[in-house]
Amino acid sequence: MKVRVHLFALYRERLGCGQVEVELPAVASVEALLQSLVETYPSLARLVPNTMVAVNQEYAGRSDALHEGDEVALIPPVSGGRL
Amino acid sequence: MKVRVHLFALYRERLGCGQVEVELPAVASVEALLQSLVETYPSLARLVPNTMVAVNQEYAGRSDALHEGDEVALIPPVSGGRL
Amino acid sequence: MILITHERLELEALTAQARGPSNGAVVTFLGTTRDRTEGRRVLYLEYEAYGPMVDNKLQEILGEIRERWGITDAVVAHRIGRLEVGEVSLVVAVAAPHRKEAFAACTYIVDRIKETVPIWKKEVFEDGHVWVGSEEAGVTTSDSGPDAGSG
Amino acid sequence: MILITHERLELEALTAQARGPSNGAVVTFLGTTRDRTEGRRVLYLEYEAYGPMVDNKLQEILGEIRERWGITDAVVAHRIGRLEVGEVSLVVAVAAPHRKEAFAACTYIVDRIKETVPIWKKEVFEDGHVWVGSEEAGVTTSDSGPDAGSG
Repeated sequence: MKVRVHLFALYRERLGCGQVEVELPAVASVEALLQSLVETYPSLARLVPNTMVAVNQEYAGRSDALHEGDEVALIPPVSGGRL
Repeated sequence: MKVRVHLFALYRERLGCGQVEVELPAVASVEALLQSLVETYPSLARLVPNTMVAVNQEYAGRSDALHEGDEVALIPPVSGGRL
Repeated sequence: MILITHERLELEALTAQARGPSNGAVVTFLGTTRDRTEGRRVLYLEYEAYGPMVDNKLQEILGEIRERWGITDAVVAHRIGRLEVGEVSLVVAVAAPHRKEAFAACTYIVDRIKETVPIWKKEVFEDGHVWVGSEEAGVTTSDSGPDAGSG
Repeated sequence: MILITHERLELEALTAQARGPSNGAVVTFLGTTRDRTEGRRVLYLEYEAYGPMVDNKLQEILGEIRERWGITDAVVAHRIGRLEVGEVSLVVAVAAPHRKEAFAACTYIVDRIKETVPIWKKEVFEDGHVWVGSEEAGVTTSDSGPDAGSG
């Protein structure tokens, strides 16, 4: 299946692009998507552990299943610690 | 001695006047001043228990001594309870 | 900065006084005059201040937030005289590098104003008026004796 | 009301949207862009938002304050795109009958925005830039890998 991945901020700059389409097996989790992205774009490897993922505009867990046509977004950390 | 007493809000309306001069014994406390005011203006009697008094623009206790030329102010309660 | 004025309080201009390039957060409080008190319709309001003491007390309060939070960028403006319903009677603006201190100091200033600053509000109704302590009190702190009515 | 815009945020107008005749208190928060981060001079800033999700999350947050405090008079406005140093990136305005709820709800909204709303800030220096999460963070949450520099 195909999912569309939106990229923002640092991620957008790293990949030079605001969204990419990723081809995944018919049954795949958020985690599987992230692994596939890191294979294609090794510069994401260090960032991914701190990344939140939104699926259809809701925060999702790593083990959540993805479905054909899902809108996925990689969310770099939103807020720093020092407030 | 003489002290000048400033009146605000409800007190000003009750006495019809923003300030009064009060003649007191040479040694007199805030409490003595209040008693003297209530004698002259009985309509203050019910209000005085909840009144704050400022002497020379600082809040004062009932037993504080007054001095010739002091600027006294009767401070109706500033704030209601329901916030 | 402290301002006691008969003029309309301009939020944007007052807040600009508190802002600075090293501050990331500005918290403001506006006290506004409400149209009803315990179901009675308010026609208009009048604020009266013990001017010199108001200045002293506000300076004290600004000294306290300097001491507690190191905050020097704060503005307190209170309007006095006649106000129409819905107008702004009080503006407090506090700027700080981070929001936590800005919220804490602004809350603190407003609390202290209500406690110690000698300003009174008269709410005028169709059939009389009451004096209350602060623009938020909503509670009649005056008694309702026979000579307290219709001003 | 929710507003995500490239235009300058007008505090007075936005606050007016939140005010109403039965509200005695309005608390606002302004996030402003600072001139330095950890001693480095900031030249300008750029904010980027995941638009549709920002809207959803802000609606959720306004639902939460309605639930918790019964407050319906609230405005959140976030500016995106390029901002100069000192400009306002975020305005939150909350009106309530009394000040306690207004302060609590405004603090709550700002906290929740920082936690959950996908908006990022780029601070541009003379010799590079960093992406940080929020206008107050001040901490570089990006790493500083070789391809992260000079945008």
